[in-house]
Amino acid sequence: MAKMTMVQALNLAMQQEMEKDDRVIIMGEDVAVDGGVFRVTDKLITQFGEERVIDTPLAESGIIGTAIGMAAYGLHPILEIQFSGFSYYIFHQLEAHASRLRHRSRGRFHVPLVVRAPYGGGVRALEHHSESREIYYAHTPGVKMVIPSGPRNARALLISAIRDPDPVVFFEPKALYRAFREEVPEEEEVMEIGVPQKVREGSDVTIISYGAMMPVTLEAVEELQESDQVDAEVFDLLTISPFDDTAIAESVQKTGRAVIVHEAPRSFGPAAEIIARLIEKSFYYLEAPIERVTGYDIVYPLFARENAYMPDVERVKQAVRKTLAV
Amino acid sequence: MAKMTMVQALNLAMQQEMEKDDRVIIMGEDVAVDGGVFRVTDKLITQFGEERVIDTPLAESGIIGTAIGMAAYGLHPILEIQFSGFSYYIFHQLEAHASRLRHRSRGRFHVPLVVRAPYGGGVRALEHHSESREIYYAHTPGVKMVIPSGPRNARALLISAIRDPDPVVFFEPKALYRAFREEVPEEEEVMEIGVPQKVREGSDVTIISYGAMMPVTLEAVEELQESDQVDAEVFDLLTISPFDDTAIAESVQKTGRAVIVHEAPRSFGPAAEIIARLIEKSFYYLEAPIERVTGYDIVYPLFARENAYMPDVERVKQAVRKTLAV
Amino acid sequence: MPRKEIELPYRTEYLSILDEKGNVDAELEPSLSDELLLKLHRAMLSGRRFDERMLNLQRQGRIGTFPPIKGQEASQLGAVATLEKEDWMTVAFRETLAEIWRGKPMESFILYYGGFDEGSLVQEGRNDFPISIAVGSQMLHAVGIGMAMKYRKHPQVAMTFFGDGATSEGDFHEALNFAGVFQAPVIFICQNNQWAISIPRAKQTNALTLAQKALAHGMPGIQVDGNDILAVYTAAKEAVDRARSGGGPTLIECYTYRLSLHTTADDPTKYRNEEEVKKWEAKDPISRFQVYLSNKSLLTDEGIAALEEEIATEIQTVVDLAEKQMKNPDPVEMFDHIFAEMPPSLKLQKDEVIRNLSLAKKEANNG
Amino acid sequence: MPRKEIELPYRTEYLSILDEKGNVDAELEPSLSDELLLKLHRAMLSGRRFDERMLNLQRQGRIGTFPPIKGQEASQLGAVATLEKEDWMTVAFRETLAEIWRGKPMESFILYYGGFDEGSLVQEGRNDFPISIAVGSQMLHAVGIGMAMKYRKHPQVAMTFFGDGATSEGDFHEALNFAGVFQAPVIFICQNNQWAISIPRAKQTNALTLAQKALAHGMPGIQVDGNDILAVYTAAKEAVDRARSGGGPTLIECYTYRLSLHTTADDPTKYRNEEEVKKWEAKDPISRFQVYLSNKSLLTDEGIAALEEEIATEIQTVVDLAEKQMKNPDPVEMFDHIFAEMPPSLKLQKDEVIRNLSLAKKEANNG
Ligand SMILES: Cc1ncc(C[n+]2csc(CCOP(=O)(O)OP(=O)(O)O)c2C)c(N)n1
Ligand SMILES: Cc1ncc(C[n+]2csc(CCOP(=O)(O)OP(=O)(O)O)c2C)c(N)n1
Ligand SMILES: [Mg+2]
Ligand SMILES: [Mg+2]
Repeated sequence: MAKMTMVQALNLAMQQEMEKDDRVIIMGEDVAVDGGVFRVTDKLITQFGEERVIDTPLAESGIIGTAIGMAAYGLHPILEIQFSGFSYYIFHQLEAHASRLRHRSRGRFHVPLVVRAPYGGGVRALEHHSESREIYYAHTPGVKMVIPSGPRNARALLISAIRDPDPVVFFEPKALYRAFREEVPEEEEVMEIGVPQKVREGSDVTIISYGAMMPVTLEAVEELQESDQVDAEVFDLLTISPFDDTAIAESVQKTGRAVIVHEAPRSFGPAAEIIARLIEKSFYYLEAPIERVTGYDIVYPLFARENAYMPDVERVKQAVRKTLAV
Repeated sequence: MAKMTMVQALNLAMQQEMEKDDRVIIMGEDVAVDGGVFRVTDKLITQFGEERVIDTPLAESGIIGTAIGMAAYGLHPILEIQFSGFSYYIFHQLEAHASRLRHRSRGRFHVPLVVRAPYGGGVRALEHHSESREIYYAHTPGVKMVIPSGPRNARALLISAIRDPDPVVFFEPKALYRAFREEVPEEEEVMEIGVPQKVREGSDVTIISYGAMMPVTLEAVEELQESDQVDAEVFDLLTISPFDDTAIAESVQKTGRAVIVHEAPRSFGPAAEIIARLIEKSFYYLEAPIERVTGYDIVYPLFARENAYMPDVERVKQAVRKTLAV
Repeated sequence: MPRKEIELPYRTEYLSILDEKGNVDAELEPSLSDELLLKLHRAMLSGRRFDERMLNLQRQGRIGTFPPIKGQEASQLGAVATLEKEDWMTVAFRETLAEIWRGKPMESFILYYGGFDEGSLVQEGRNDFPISIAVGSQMLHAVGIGMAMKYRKHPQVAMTFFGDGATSEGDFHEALNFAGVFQAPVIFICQNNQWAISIPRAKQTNALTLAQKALAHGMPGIQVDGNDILAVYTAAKEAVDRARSGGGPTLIECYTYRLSLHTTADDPTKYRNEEEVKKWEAKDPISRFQVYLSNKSLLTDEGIAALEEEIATEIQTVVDLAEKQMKNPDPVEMFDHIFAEMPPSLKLQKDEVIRNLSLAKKEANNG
Repeated sequence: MPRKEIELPYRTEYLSILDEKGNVDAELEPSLSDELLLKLHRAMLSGRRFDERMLNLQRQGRIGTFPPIKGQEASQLGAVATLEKEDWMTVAFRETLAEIWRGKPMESFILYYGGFDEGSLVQEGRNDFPISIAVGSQMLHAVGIGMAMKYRKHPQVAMTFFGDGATSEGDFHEALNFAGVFQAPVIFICQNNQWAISIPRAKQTNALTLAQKALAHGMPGIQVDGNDILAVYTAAKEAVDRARSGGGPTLIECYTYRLSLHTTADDPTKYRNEEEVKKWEAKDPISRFQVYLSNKSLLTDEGIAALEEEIATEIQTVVDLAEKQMKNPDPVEMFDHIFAEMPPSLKLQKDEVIRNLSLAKKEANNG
């Protein structure tokens, strides 16, 4: 076991999978010689050579389009899109082909690729470098959308994503890239895609979050326990889509209250679907409206104002208090 | 007043606006000489010439990218994307520029363009020609997403969209293009974007729908009135985003029950946001879970199976009965 | 400190071998076996007749929208005829004949255009992607396949088909650029049939030829008479051989014509005049090839008549076979092939459909 | 029925006028007024110093990530110097000097890279788009502007800047293709600074030059020594004049070098060697221009020294001005400029932020 940052853990996941399976290759802008602008693919070219760690021309559609061909041919490409804000350049290929080739060929071909992209705010970045638009992928049939929240689950989920026979969009919360270290076992560890994890037992309220909002949520929960004696149950969604809502439903049936926290814009955001599912299965157990703590329906502001955009501990606490007040 | 199909009404809207305002131009694939593959822009080239009705090369990003430049320069381009299933080719330009130029230039420039695209299923079409993915646009800040449901509101909403100083994505339910005729007044008529319309008064349940699901919904409602003596209140959303939920909230506070009907895939679909809003404002009035009648989270099947995919009168009736059963 | 012209390593060429009257340029004539020549002829004829039958089926409402290939038989066949079975192919949607040559069963087209997803099954052993309706999107797949072949050191090539309209899409250029940079074994076959629905070639680009677009990406480009199967074959063979031996990609523009409709939903009288069509009918790829084969004493009028009959029977069998399969599709199958394993949320939706269906059945029985 | 080379109407040219030692090709030398020459020199020098200062501010944590322009001064300035005030421009993100020449206040760069959206305000009267960080996306806007100018019969042109990396994006080709088809008055200025972050030009495309990509779209393309302001000016002037008089678009590749970092977040030692940088430092666009001006007796060492001082003062003023404005931004303003009119759903969110802020203030006062 070693203490690792998320960047190191992701690097380890790829390194180990590439060692084991020569179908796995990496491609993207600046992923090889430079090791990625966040160094997530650092030094992999040294070990695996430029045949397997491929610096591409600056063309995202080119990257995913060729990766689709490779994947159908039998490789397992991991593509890096330099920032999720530029992932829209791949959208037509993802929607028309990656997500459909299995269906269109009636199972003859499938597209085992992973689209890795740093996403989310809070790092004083330039325009287009802070958005959270996982919904575009979550609403697209045939695509899995995964977002880890720490070094250990990032490593395990990335391995699962690489092995997944279907396309996985894997958003990496860049605010967590080096925010903290965690023990990551040397031996391989996988994690099932599609299953939210309960990360804290509690009885008063259910809080559901993911990505860089997990530490914020957990901090708020600790403070609330301290100050208000609120015992919150917390879920880390991990997979945005398709997700299994069984455990969340059970939790809300127990607590009767729920708060959802995400960076993405509020309207038509991930929280809406979670609410819809909770209403479906747990309506009669609810004692208060479900609260959303989210980003706003605006262009993400440059960093002088990003703190006001991002959900913070205060906003989470407020929402929990509000749902408990009734 | 003349009885018109939706195709004719849309054509009329553009023709009248172009007559009045020489900033309005049309561009797209096959929109000029051919008059559009659905003939929505038929004969406009005859009246306005190829300077204002422009056949472009086959390149959607080229179409919106140039339109953004034109719009900032002072024109009001109406782009046709031949099918909404190919609108993903414009997504990066829409997200990075059309939706942001006002913000980025601090109000100096704005982008008054309309993206028209036939959308939705039920017309025995080829792959990519039947999808409903309005969510991608609805979740994008700085973009308005409009879907009419009949000749008259199509005409009025398109005029409003053309005059709107901000980018509007205007999805036309192709199943309704020629499904029925309606009186459309000769004189100009506009309709406020962002405001759902109550199309039927009722007291037992609130049904919210839009686009090609409106006739289905209304037929179900009539049958339910007949067979079950259910008196449903029905809303036509018309604007998917941003929408004002005031009237819907009031209605549900009155009826205590709600059903939402759309073609789009269920998960992370439009109904989820409507549910989230209803929970926010009307939770304590709800007497039953809100029901969703929607498309499924799958690749839209070819037409031999599309009837099973599309919400139909039976499914709407079932959902209403379910919500009333408790 | 001069002002001078830059010498580019590649040029744009033009190739024609068999003219519209059936005259052949003996110097350029490829040496193909009689067997292959006759096989090509049979395929072209069968492709033409199948196309006509499909149009017919559509007009009778027995299938849905369908894009005819009439006029482009040589342009497709000359290219695919140079491939080995193990090679790969990605196509647009107007390569019916290329797909049939590669082994796609004829009946699957009827199924597919009849609204049955089953029709796009890719049989084991056939290394071809299903059709790609999103214009310009499939060329990149061939490049990726080519890159994978290179990585695996497999001696295969990938061929990709697309129209003149597709050359305006950014993805076309990204595909060529990647192919150039990675020297992928890919043959880009542009079916320049002069129209992209209602947009004529001249409005698609200000470039004189489509072949010259290769220059932007550092690869050879050649324009060939697409109605001349010998020219198409020759250019494609050269490109395939080059690709297979590590020489990288080639762009081939087949200069041909869409004699029929864009699709059955299209009305070309809105945008093009009959005279142009007439002019191109005189350049028909099949009749000139028949003259050539007659001159070579490989074909007689009686031979053609017999062949026509054979083909008619074959097509009828195919139609019958397809229509038998087109009864009562099980809707629940639409949930198949979305993911390798069905996630629980989708399972719930599938159950909903099953429930609805049995409800409907019950009601039908009651009612 | 021949095999032959196709004659293309356009060729790819190369142009250089002022070499790295400051020698000028008298035949090609443009006749610019002394006033303009000195103005250009001042702008280049000021651009260099401002760039250095920005790097400094970033290193001190006073602004965020910033992309230096060092080495590309001639390449930007030679091009924009040919524009009229009424012309339009769309840029990528490394055209700081081009934007300053066009009238963007220096302090706005500090604001912008300091995280203040206010910094990207486009002042009235300046017809330039704000920077475009999405690589390759802004060229299409210039084409649309050019099409609108043509529609309005306005005698203006649009100039657009982008990097070598951007030429790999599909949008680059769609832009050139539209410009060619609609003969839009657009000048495409490629800043080929040899690197796209860590990707060298040779890995970006297999084409010998970027200028030749014009051939794919039926327009003239020219590669110029981008560190030679006279060559850049000459090529741009020719293109601007042609565009203004209805002659359509031109692609100009400025062959230059990014002497500094990609951005302040970048570490070029990971991917390029110092020797290459040294080699290019010897080709500096400013020093050779200073030799040229000295040879013309327009500039002395003392003159340069005085200018340097003037510029230093000016930049200090700008920094002070900017930093004064960078205090306590009102977060609520982030809801401005999303739509012309704020929709009710957004108003609710804005009110939520206002409420949170006043809560926070209250707590701060209490706590
Ligand atoms: C991305 C995309 N845009 C638009 C369409 C609608 N469309 C289908 S075919 C076609 C024209 C294609 O022209 P071309 O590439 O020349 O092929 P052809 O039809 O002539 O075989 C268009 C515009 C589409 N299918 N995909
Ligand atoms: C669409 C898109 N993809 C990736 C990036 C990340 N990125 C920013 S600059 C850059 C390299 C740009 O290279 P070039 O066009 O040569 O311009 P230069 O930086 O050299 O000025 C990349 C990959 C981006 N901003 N936009
Ligand atoms: Mg064509
Ligand atoms: Mg560069």
